[in-house]
Amino acid sequence: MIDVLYFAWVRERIGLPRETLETQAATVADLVTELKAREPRYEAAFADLSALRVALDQELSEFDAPLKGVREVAFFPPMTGG
Amino acid sequence: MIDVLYFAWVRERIGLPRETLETQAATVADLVTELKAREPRYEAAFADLSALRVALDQELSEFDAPLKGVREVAFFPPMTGG
Amino acid sequence: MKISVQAAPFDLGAELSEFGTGRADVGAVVSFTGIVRDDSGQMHALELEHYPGMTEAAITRIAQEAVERWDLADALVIHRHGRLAIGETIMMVATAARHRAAAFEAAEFLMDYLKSRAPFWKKEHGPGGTSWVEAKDTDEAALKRW
Amino acid sequence: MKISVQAAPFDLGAELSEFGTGRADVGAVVSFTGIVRDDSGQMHALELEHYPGMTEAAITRIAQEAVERWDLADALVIHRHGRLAIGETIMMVATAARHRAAAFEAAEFLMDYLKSRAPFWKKEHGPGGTSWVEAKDTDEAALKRW
Repeated sequence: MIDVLYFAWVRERIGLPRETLETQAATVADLVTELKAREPRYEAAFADLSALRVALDQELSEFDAPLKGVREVAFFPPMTGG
Repeated sequence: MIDVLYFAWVRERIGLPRETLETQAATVADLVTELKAREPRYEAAFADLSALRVALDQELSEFDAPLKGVREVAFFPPMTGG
Repeated sequence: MKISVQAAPFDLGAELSEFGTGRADVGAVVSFTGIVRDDSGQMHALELEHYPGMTEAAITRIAQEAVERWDLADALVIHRHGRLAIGETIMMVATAARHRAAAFEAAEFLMDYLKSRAPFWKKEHGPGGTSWVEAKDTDEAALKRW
Repeated sequence: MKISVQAAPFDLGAELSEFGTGRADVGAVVSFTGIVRDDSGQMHALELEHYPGMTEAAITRIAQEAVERWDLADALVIHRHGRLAIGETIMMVATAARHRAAAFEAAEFLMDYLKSRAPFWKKEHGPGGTSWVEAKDTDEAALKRW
């Protein structure tokens, strides 16, 4: 089981802030492929990965990173703080 | 007649903060030559011109600048504010 | 070192009044304050979303890196989230160091990292609805100098 | 624009509380505060001599140049003179601009110029008497970047 969090327009497009999933995905990219296959709103949210960032257990990571041992995955657009 | 002001260690070496002089000096350098000839304390204060700065009517200037029309000359070491 | 992620306003003067004081080795304090700007003349408010938990951790890591790299006597970061009106203070950083160059550099480093590496997202509320602020290439480029 | 040369202490928080506020085009405020440091561990006090009249004129000119060059919404310089204890605030500058890069650059420019072009001279009071602080080559070199 893995917690998946969405922020900013990713959250708005998917329509929920977080969900808990059962997945066999080996990498973040594999998880994205699974999610896109679920529904058009996921397909829309993940259409352009270059416009997205990912954090694994609250640390910025990459889409080819392995998911083994990870409890929390977050997807969001580039940050605009400060 | 010209007002001559001294600051920091220039003031301390010469022993006074300001004086009013009658001078025919054409440039700042000429005025310095006149002053050095007056007394050893002036000679000591003006021994190394590279360690001094000059302002004419409260604007930073150069030692070869003309004195014509100038009412106030100030001599001091490099500034150390801020 | 003080790190705070909060919805409430903060008092810049109060935060700075004691910052970096009481030490004989601090000669320079630099502060930066970010304020809600309205370039279009039509914005109603700015909304800041963040990632609770990760935000504090990311900012703490960035601030610790600044303290070590510039040998800071102290560092302070306050960043707000939620809905803010035009002219309201979004965030502040402060750095205390022996010399001015270190205090300035560390504050700029903190700002560059907060802009692009702390998990905040800005949304503008205007007459035509809302829109997410897009990340600027210049902000990403600013990181390269460190 | 506020320029003040004064013997009295100032309240950093009070000075900054209204600075740059009330305008929709200000997104960034940077402040710098200079504090009396004691590197030797033996200093009793710092004394600042200045050139009344020229000081205000020189600082005003420097600040106006910064306002024009970085299109600042506002600039503030306060510089004290007289005898100051360790830990006391010597001076401050503040800049308000649309973007952070301009606010930071203008504040650093002001500091570099105040260090070497405003007529102040520092004298340290220690156990062995007094000595004038010498100008640093690095301060003169810092001017070259502008």
